[in-house]
Amino acid sequence: MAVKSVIEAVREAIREEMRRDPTVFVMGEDVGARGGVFLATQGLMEEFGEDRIIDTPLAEASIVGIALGAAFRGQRPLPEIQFSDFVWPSVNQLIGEAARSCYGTNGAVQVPMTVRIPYGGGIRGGLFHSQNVETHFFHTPGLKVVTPSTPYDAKGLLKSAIRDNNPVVFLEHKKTYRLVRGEVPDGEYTLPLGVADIKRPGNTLTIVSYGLTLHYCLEAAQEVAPEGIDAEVIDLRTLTPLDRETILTSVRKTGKLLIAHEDNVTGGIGAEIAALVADQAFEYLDGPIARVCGPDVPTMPFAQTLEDAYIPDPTKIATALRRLAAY
Amino acid sequence: MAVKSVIEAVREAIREEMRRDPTVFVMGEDVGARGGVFLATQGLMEEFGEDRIIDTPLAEASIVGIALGAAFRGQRPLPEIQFSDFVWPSVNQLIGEAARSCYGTNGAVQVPMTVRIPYGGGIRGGLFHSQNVETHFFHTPGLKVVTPSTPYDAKGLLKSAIRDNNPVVFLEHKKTYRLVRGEVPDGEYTLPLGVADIKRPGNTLTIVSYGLTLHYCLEAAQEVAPEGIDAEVIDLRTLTPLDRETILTSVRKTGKLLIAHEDNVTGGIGAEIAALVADQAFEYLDGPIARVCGPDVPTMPFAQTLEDAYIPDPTKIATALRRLAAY
Amino acid sequence: MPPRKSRARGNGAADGALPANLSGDDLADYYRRMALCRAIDERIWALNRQGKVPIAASSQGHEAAQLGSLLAAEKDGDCFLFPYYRDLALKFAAGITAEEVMRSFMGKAGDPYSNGRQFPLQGADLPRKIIQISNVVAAGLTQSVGYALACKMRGEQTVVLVYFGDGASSQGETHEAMNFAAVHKLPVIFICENNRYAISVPQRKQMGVEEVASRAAGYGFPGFAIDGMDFIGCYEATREAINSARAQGPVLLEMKVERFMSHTTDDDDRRYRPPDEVTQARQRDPLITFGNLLLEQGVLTQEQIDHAAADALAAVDAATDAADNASPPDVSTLHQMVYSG
Amino acid sequence: MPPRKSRARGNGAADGALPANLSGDDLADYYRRMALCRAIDERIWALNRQGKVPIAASSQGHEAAQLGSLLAAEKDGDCFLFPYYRDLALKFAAGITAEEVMRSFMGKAGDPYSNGRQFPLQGADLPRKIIQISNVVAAGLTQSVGYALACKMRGEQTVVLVYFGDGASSQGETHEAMNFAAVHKLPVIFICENNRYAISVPQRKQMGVEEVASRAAGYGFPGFAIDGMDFIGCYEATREAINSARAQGPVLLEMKVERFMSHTTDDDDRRYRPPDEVTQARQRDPLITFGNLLLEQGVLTQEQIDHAAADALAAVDAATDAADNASPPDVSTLHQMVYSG
Ligand SMILES: Cc1ncc(C[n+]2csc(CCOP(=O)(O)OP(=O)(O)O)c2C)c(N)n1
Ligand SMILES: Cc1ncc(C[n+]2csc(CCOP(=O)(O)OP(=O)(O)O)c2C)c(N)n1
Ligand SMILES: [Mg+2]
Ligand SMILES: [Mg+2]
Repeated sequence: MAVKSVIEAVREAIREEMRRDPTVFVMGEDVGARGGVFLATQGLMEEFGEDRIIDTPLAEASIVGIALGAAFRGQRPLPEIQFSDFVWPSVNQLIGEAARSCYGTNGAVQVPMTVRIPYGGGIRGGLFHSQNVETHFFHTPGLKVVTPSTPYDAKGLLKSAIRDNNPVVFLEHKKTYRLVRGEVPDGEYTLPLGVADIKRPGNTLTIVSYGLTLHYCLEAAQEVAPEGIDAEVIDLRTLTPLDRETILTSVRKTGKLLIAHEDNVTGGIGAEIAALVADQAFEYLDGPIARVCGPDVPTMPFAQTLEDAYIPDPTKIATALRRLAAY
Repeated sequence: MAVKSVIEAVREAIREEMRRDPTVFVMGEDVGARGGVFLATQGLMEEFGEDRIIDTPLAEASIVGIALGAAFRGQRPLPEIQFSDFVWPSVNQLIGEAARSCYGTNGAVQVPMTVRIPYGGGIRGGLFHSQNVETHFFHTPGLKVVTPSTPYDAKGLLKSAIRDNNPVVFLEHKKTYRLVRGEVPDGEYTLPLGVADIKRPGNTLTIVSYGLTLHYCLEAAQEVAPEGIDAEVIDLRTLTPLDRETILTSVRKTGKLLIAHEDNVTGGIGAEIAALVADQAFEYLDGPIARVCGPDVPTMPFAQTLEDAYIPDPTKIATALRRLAAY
Repeated sequence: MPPRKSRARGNGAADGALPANLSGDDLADYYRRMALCRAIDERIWALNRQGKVPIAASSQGHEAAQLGSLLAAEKDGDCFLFPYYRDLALKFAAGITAEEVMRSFMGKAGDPYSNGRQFPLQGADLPRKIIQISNVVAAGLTQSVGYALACKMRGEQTVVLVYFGDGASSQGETHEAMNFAAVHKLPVIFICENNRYAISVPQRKQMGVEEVASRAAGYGFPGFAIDGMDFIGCYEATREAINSARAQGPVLLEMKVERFMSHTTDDDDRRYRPPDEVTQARQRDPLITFGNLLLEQGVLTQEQIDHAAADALAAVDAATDAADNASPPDVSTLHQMVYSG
Repeated sequence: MPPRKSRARGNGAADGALPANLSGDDLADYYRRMALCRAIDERIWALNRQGKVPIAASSQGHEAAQLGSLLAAEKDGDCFLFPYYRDLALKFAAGITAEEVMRSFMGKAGDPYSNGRQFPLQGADLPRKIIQISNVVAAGLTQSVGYALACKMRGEQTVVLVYFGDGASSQGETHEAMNFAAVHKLPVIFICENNRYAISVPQRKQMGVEEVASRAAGYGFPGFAIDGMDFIGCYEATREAINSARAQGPVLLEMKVERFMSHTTDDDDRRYRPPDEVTQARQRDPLITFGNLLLEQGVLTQEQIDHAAADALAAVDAATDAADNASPPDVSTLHQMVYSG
């Protein structure tokens, strides 16, 4: 086991899968000699050549559309959208076409494509380099959506995503890339899509989160622990398939639920988790379902003060935990 | 007062606003001589000429992007996306740009644009002529989202949308166009955006819906009324701004909530309504929050059998009402 | 070698012999297919008026373009097709049965493209090497380019033919598809069936140029505009384009055609189209001009031509009855295949 | 009248007199603006290394294109600009103060474009007739066309200049914008600052043609490629394009420029660019060639040129200090202006 960063884990997963399966290939803006703007594909062109690490023209609709067409012919494309903010031109292919390709052909066509997308903020990216886009894909049947928070999860989930025969939107929180480090086994391993991970067991209340915010939840749980608030922290890891059982089991145990994410609160992932619990675990609920999420403004601004004010940080989460525990 | 269809109400609103304000103009595919594929703009080219009723090239990104640019110069564009299923190529302009234009310029720029979009199914449109797209816009701060269900509401809300200085996504359920008829006052009137309407007062439980499904809710409420189930049916009318107070007031009175919509259940509008209530009216809840919505498949298929099976119809809603009432 | 520009061929009056590489049997076979396509197309329209077919887009007037290019693809033997919603004739003639077509239009089980989930003949027919995921205009173009890229990666010689209308030429994705294909010199033939209308929008409101083919120069590959009502011309241009594409990369082929019917069964073109335009256009009906050519060349007799029409009708009758009596897809299928295993 | 193609002008060695419609004062003024742009651009880069500016894109090497076209727009008096993220020189020279530029780069209150919400100099500067909503590549193109459409509807004579890079030419929206502008013959000048790189992606991987300008023919309007390092040439071409656009509709002007710096402060171009390429490119530094030209023409003395540089530095120093001491935007503003009243 070695300690690695999320970006290293991502790179390792890509390299291993490309070695393992000659149909896997990468395409995107600057993925070649540049190694990607976050260096996720650094060194890969040298190893696999320009034919498997394709620097594309600057045109996201074609990046996804061409990857999709290549998937139809049995390749396993790994397109990269440079920043989540630039995914919009491609959603006609992603939400409109890729998600419906299997269903719309009655299963004749498979889409073994994984679209990697760095997303989220906290890096002074402002309105067009910080967007949380997960909810749009979460609300699209036919897509799988993965949102790892640690290097270990990132590697194991990315390898599974690449091997999956469905279109997967693989969302890498860009602030975790270098900030979050952790142990990654040396040998081959994969993690199943659709299984949440209890990152901290606890009994007082349940926190559901994913991505960067998951770490803020762990910090907050740590902060309130001495006060006797023993939070169970669930990392969804994949939004689709959603591991409903792990959530429900936890809430049935703790009776209280807080959901935290960076994305705008209204209509975000937290809404569905709340709805799920308010339906399926209603009788176990001992308090209102709380959300600590990004406010309903068009993502976080550039100025440090405003960015900080936007982010659901450990302090905000801890405050909400105390309030909920006291209910 | 005359009885009109939804499509007539829409057309009347456009005509009146175009007469009232010379900066209002329509653009879209086939809106001119053809009068739009649903005839929403029938006769308008004759009255206002080709310069104010613009048949555009077949390119949705440009339809919205050009409308947006025209709005920057003080025009009041009314672009039409022919079917909701074709909105995807335009969301870079709609979700990415238009929604952030005011915020991103610190208020310097206004976007008095209303994008009309026929949406939804029940007309044998299959996977690419039936889509429910409302949630994507609902989850985009900076946009307003309107979903009328009756001719009266459609006209009053469309007039307000056109006069609004923000980008409005105006969603017209295409099955209501000719199916739903109702009284429309002859004179000028507008309805405020952000105010829900209680279409049926009741005390046993609360139903929240919008669009075509609202009518199915009313039918279901009618069906169970003789059994002593007295449902209050709230028509959201606008999804953004969301009239949280009307919802909460009703649930605090009835103690039970059911949400119904045609869109896929997971992560749909119903999720947010449930989350809102599970947080703000938790103490008043006498039962789990129920949802009767489209299943999580890529919208409704073409075959009559499958389309019927998809749709949350009065029977399915009534069944859920009985279950909830009995809880 | 790039195909030559346009053929000055009057209503089927050939200016020379038939192409050396086609036999009389080939042509007779394709004439019969065209007759069958026309018969089923007309019947589908009638069934719509009877309430049995919810929606249909007709390929009447486009048959020479669709079948001429299909013949070239078939002869080549290693082509993959990405058609669009107006390509009924192409999809039918590519090899499914009349009953399968009818099941598809009626939304019945056994629809080979989507088992009743989609608009008629939309989805995939992999045995006939056809994919058309949606009827979202121009959405198939980048996919077709990706398909060609994958074939190239796998060392295959497949040439991809992707079909679209004049309206589709305005979509951003069309530009992106052509640009990428040019950079990678992929074997893709962009076939624009230009009928000068996108539903009601005439070409002059769609673009500032006379020919879609003029776009090709801006990408760096050849583009040609040809008479899309001329079966032999479409066959030859496509054959040459296939060879050129395999050797040098993309080709844009604009086939100038006429839309005989309204845009779809939901449309009424009298709202926006001068009535004599269609009357005029029908003078150049590809079924008639192709038939006349085969008569002149002695490939078919008048009797055989009449037979073809009668056979077509009989086949369509039988297919209609069978499809009408077929079951709808089972309700349980609603929830299947959202994900592949 | 379409602008003439390219000027064979060696490093600032003018082949003739200066344009008759420009005074020496105009040119001296613009030289000083260019010197100021360069000085602030360099300082911003240094401030990034000090951790005071999170991100910056440089216009070094693009200044002749940006300021030459700006001068033409200013002289015209009725132009509206849709620049892109690399147009620091354009936006600064259009009239905001050095302190405002610095506040914007540091994310401070008083940033004239977005009050600290956006990447530097992104948003709008309506007093200077500039809008740039985002740095999403090519997103401004359709908007600029819509702006021109609105002006036309209102009976205004405004000409719109929209700026973008070679990479942006690949986006579908670029195609859609040009196509619509062509159909409606709108007064839009599409200015492509072609530096042959999109971050690391070289032009040959971006397109299959040598000149972006070759796209214009496929839309039906004129396109020209000119030397974007030549201030006078860029001025003249833009001036002629403005007249042409107002009279006849869109023009595509490709200005061939050199990117002296890495893509942004986040980038390191040594990963993908031969080192001597930039050294070579700097031989044609527009600040030097423009300065030399003005020297030769007797518009400025060497002393004045030295003064301009010193003045620029002093102004940038003062602006840096002021911005550094300025307040951040108030936290309450986070929730404001999501909607306009
Ligand atoms: C992206 C998109 N926008 C709009 C439509 C609605 N629509 C269907 S066909 C059509 C016109 C297409 O015209 P053209 O490309 O010329 O093909 P034709 O029908 O003439 O063969 C339109 C606007 C669509 N299917 N997809
Ligand atoms: C839609 C979109 N995709 C990707 C990016 C990331 N990105 C920013 S600049 C850039 C390269 C742009 O190149 P070019 O258009 O040539 O302009 P230049 O920077 O060379 O002036 C890329 C890929 C973006 N901002 N927007
Ligand atoms: Mg057409
Ligand atoms: Mg560039």
